Formats: sequence, C-alpha cells, structure tokens
Amino acid sequence: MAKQLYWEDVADGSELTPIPKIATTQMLVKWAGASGDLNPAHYEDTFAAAQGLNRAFVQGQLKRAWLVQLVTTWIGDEGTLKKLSCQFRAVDWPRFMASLTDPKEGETWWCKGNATKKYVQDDEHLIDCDIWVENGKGEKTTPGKATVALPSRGKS
Amino acid sequence: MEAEEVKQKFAGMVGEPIVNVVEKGSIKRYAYAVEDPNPLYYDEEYAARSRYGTVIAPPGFFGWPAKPGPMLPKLMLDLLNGLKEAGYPNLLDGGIELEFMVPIRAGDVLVSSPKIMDVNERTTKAGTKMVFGTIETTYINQNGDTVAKARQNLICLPGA
Amino acid sequence: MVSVDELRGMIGKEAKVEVTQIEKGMIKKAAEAIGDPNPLWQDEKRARKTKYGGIIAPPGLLITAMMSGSRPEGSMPFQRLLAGGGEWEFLLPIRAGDVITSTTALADVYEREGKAGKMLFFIFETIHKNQLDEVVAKSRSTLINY
Amino acid sequence: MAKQIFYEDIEEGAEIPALTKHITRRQLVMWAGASGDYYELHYDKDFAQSTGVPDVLVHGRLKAALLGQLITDWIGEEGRLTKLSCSYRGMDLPGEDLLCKGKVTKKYVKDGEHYIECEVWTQNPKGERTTPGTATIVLPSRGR
Repeated sequence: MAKQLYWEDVADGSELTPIPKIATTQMLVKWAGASGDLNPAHYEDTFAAAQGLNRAFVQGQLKRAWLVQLVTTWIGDEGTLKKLSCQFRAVDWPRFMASLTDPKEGETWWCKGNATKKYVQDDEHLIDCDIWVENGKGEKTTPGKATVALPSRGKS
Repeated sequence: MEAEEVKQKFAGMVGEPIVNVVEKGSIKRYAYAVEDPNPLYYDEEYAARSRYGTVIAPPGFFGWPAKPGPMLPKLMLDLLNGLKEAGYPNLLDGGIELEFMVPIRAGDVLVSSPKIMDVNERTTKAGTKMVFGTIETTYINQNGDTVAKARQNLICLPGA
Repeated sequence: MVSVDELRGMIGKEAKVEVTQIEKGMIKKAAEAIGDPNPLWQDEKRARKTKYGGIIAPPGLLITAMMSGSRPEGSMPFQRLLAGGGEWEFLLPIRAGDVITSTTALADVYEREGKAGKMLFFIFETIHKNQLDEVVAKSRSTLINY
Repeated sequence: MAKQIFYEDIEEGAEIPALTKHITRRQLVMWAGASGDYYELHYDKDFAQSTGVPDVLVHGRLKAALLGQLITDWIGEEGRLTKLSCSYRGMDLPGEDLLCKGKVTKKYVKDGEHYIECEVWTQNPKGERTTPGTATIVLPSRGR
C-alpha cells in the first residue's frame, strides 16, 4: 500500500491521485456475473440498442465502485470514507475490442478529485472532496462528492 | 392512480428485510470486478495486521449481490409500477448517496431494509411535470450496529 | 519455438497450486449458473435429511471453481487455444467450509496433424485435496494449441 | 426430487431421462461469474465473430456441468457420480435448445459397489452430438 496520507498533508484544492480505468466488455461481464445484477443492457448490444442506448453500456454502480476505489486508495489504510455520493449524468460505453492489449485513443477513463474543504468536527479530521469519472473526451460523466476522515499528525 | 395517490400509498412504506452473509469469496469477486488491488480485500495476513484485524469489504459492497431480485428490489418495482400507472413511466437514475458508519468485515451478517422516504410531484420552470422519489436502505450487522445507509434518488418523467 | 521434447520435459512438474475456500455463496452461484434446482445444493433443511447431513456442492462446482488447466509459462508455441475436453473423478463430497488445495501438473503433451496444420495437445492433471489432506477429486483437462 | 432408482432397475441400453436446457446469454454471463472464466468468446459478439465463429459460444465446461446435472437428477440422493468425462467437439450457440442425453452401456459389481457406466452427450437442434462423454456412477442395490 502507498504511504499513509495525513490531514495536514492536504490543502484546499489538493488533487486526489487519479486512477485510470479502461472499461472493456470483460469488465462489465465480471461485474454482472459476480454481482448477480444481470441486466442485459450491460452485455447484450441488441437489448441496449432497443432502449435507445446504442450498445451495451457501463453499469452506473460499477462507476460508483471506481469512485470508491479512487477515494479509498488516496486515504490509505488509516483513513476512513464517511460519505460518498454520485450522479449518473452520461452513459459510458466499453471500448471496442480492436485488440486485446491496447486501448484506442480516448478509451481510457479517469477517476479524479479535488479536496474542497478541510475541517475538524467532533474530534475528527475531515475533508470534503469533489470526485468524478471523466471519459476520454474530458467530459465528467459521473460527478459526485465524498467526505473522508484522515489521521492527524497532531495526535498519535 | 394520480401522483398524489402514489405518494399517499408509498411514502414511508418499508420493504422486506434481506439477510446477506458477507463471504470472503464475494468480497474478492467484487474487488476483482472493480480491478481494485487493495490488499485489505484479498490478503488475509495483511488485513490481520491492519487496524481492522481481518479482511474487510470495500465501502459500497454491503451484502453483494446488492440486488436480491433479478433486477430491482420488490419495493422499488412496486413504486415504479405505481408511477407508471400515474403517467410517469420513464425512470432516470437521480444518483446515489452512501454513508459509511462501521466497516463491514468478512463473516458479517447484514440485514438490509429499504424504505421509501419521499415521493413528490414537481413542475419545472419549463412546465414539465416530474416525480422525485428517494429510497433509503439501512444496513445493520449482527451486533445491531447500523453499518451504512444508501439513498437512491429516482426521477420519473411523463410518457411521450 | 519449443520442441515437443522440451515440453515433455515439463511433464509431472507442478505448475500451479490453488487454494479455494468453499463458501455457500459459491455453491449457490454454481448451481444457479447451471440452472440446477436440486435441493441437495441449496436447501439446507432438505439436505440435512439426506445421507450427507447438509448441503454439498454439485459436481459442476469442481468444473467451475477450480480452473484446473493452467498453462506453463511461455510453453505454448501457437497463438490459438482451444479447450478439448475434461475428465473429473469425484471421490468425496465437497461442502461449504472445506478448503480445497488444487495442484495442477502437466501430464502429457503430444503433436497431431489437424485440418488447420500442426496441433499440440496438452493434458493437465489436477489433484484436489481438502483440509484433512483427503483427495476429494481428480481432474484432467485437454488444451489444444494450434 | 425424483424417486430413488436402484442398480437392479437399470438394464444395459436403458436411456437416461433427457434434460432440456435453453441456454441464454444471461446464463453464459452467470457461468462466467461463477467460474471466473471471462474469455470474451462467450459474451462479446464482435470479439467472437473476429475469431471466425457466428456468435458467442456456450462454454465447454458449462456443457460438462450440465451433463453432471443430467446424471445427478437421474441417480437421486443415494446414487453417486464417481467420474465424468467429455470432449468439446462442436460449438453451441445461446438461444438454442440444448438436449442432454445418455444411455447405459455397462453394469457391474466391483469391491461390493454397484457400478453403472453410461455414455452421455449434449445434442444440438440438428441432432449432432456436440459434447460426447462418459459417466460412471454407483447406485444403491435392493439386495442390501
């Protein structure tokens, strides 16, 4: 695991370490098969097309889980995620399987975020953040917010 | 049924509680599907040395699979059917809000209870009518602790 | 390209050890994926009255969960890979709570001339043992590299 | 559960009650989830077609597991499947009915156990055997 982040290390506007994600049909099927959420809109192109959504698209809940990973990776083992919310503003489609190894340009998604507020409440050292999933064109398809508690160097 | 009647009927309604045992295997499958390599979810020795003392589930895991029915919890289906009858057949996902109180550990038994918090018909400035609804699910573990809450917002639009 | 003789040198060498903790959720998932409603795999009450005294895993769990047939590093000379078949020997029932250690080794390699040219047949053998060190199953799988 | 069958009830050449499966894409995704086999050939149509097959294919191991069900449905709680083998000969597509069938080829007693050997197979709508195999089972005997 990365080294522990402390409350004092973060300033308003600090960036959360971004995480790249490459959504593939495989990732969608892993999520569907393992979660038991078997909505065919996420693995059957014809079904998704009939709903006017072109082809099988990324599960909103999967993008939410990416955002959880963004935050928990940043805060480390000693940090605690207190609250997370997100909205599914735009649909994301997995990349085409042109080759098994390399994504085409614009087919990498980024999970990103910024600290917006630092404060101490009930003896907890808290940080509010804006977080989002960004598609290859730089559009925020899944914006959200998170509140985390971090350890403080002041107490040990 | 009118939207107001839907509100009368559904607001405050509580769904069947669902019991889930949190298994190590399903935590692993979840983290694997997200492609999240955090050893707290996979590595028992590492997790034992952490402040949690054992493998934990990623926040947001709850009792995976989170959806007991083939698609949606029955309470939500009933509400959506009611709104369809009231002339609001088109559902938009209004986003989700999660609150985490206590970590979920492998072996936990979680009881989740969904409740319809609110159903409200509103008219936008442009004159479009919409219905906003919120379903809150509370997750309680075997010790009686509330481990998390999830609020799902629904937006229903009138048919064409 | 590796020769068949070189590949044959790998026979019997242990390729992979995999440990699987058998959980009820896993048994349920396998039964659902097969579409097999047999109460022996899912209905604790009903299964308790049988000679097994509780739910056991369907034969299909061994076919799903323990992906026996791992390939030795860099040993497959051709690009395409095809599963040729499988063989499973079921010796003892598998239950939730069991910890199964599966050890896979290359058992045979041979070459054949097929419609698509040269084909290499790899046979992998897996021994599955439980936490009491009892052999619960053996399996073989054929992978065709061409 | 069907009623228990006994060794003495079974004749060589007897047919195993057939099992019909209608395999959907949804079931392939469930199998992928349960087995951890996420090869794209089984759910990504574009990928499958790029390898020269008409559509996504049913997993060979899923067909093996279905043959397992064919046997365990038939032999009841007192019977025991001891061996199953099969080869993946032909491709099967989702959306088609897949018939699982079998026939008793041999019965014998060895070390006090009552054995039945069968040939088993999956059959596509054209009647072709796509997954031929064999199964060995132990049945209870009325003699004991």
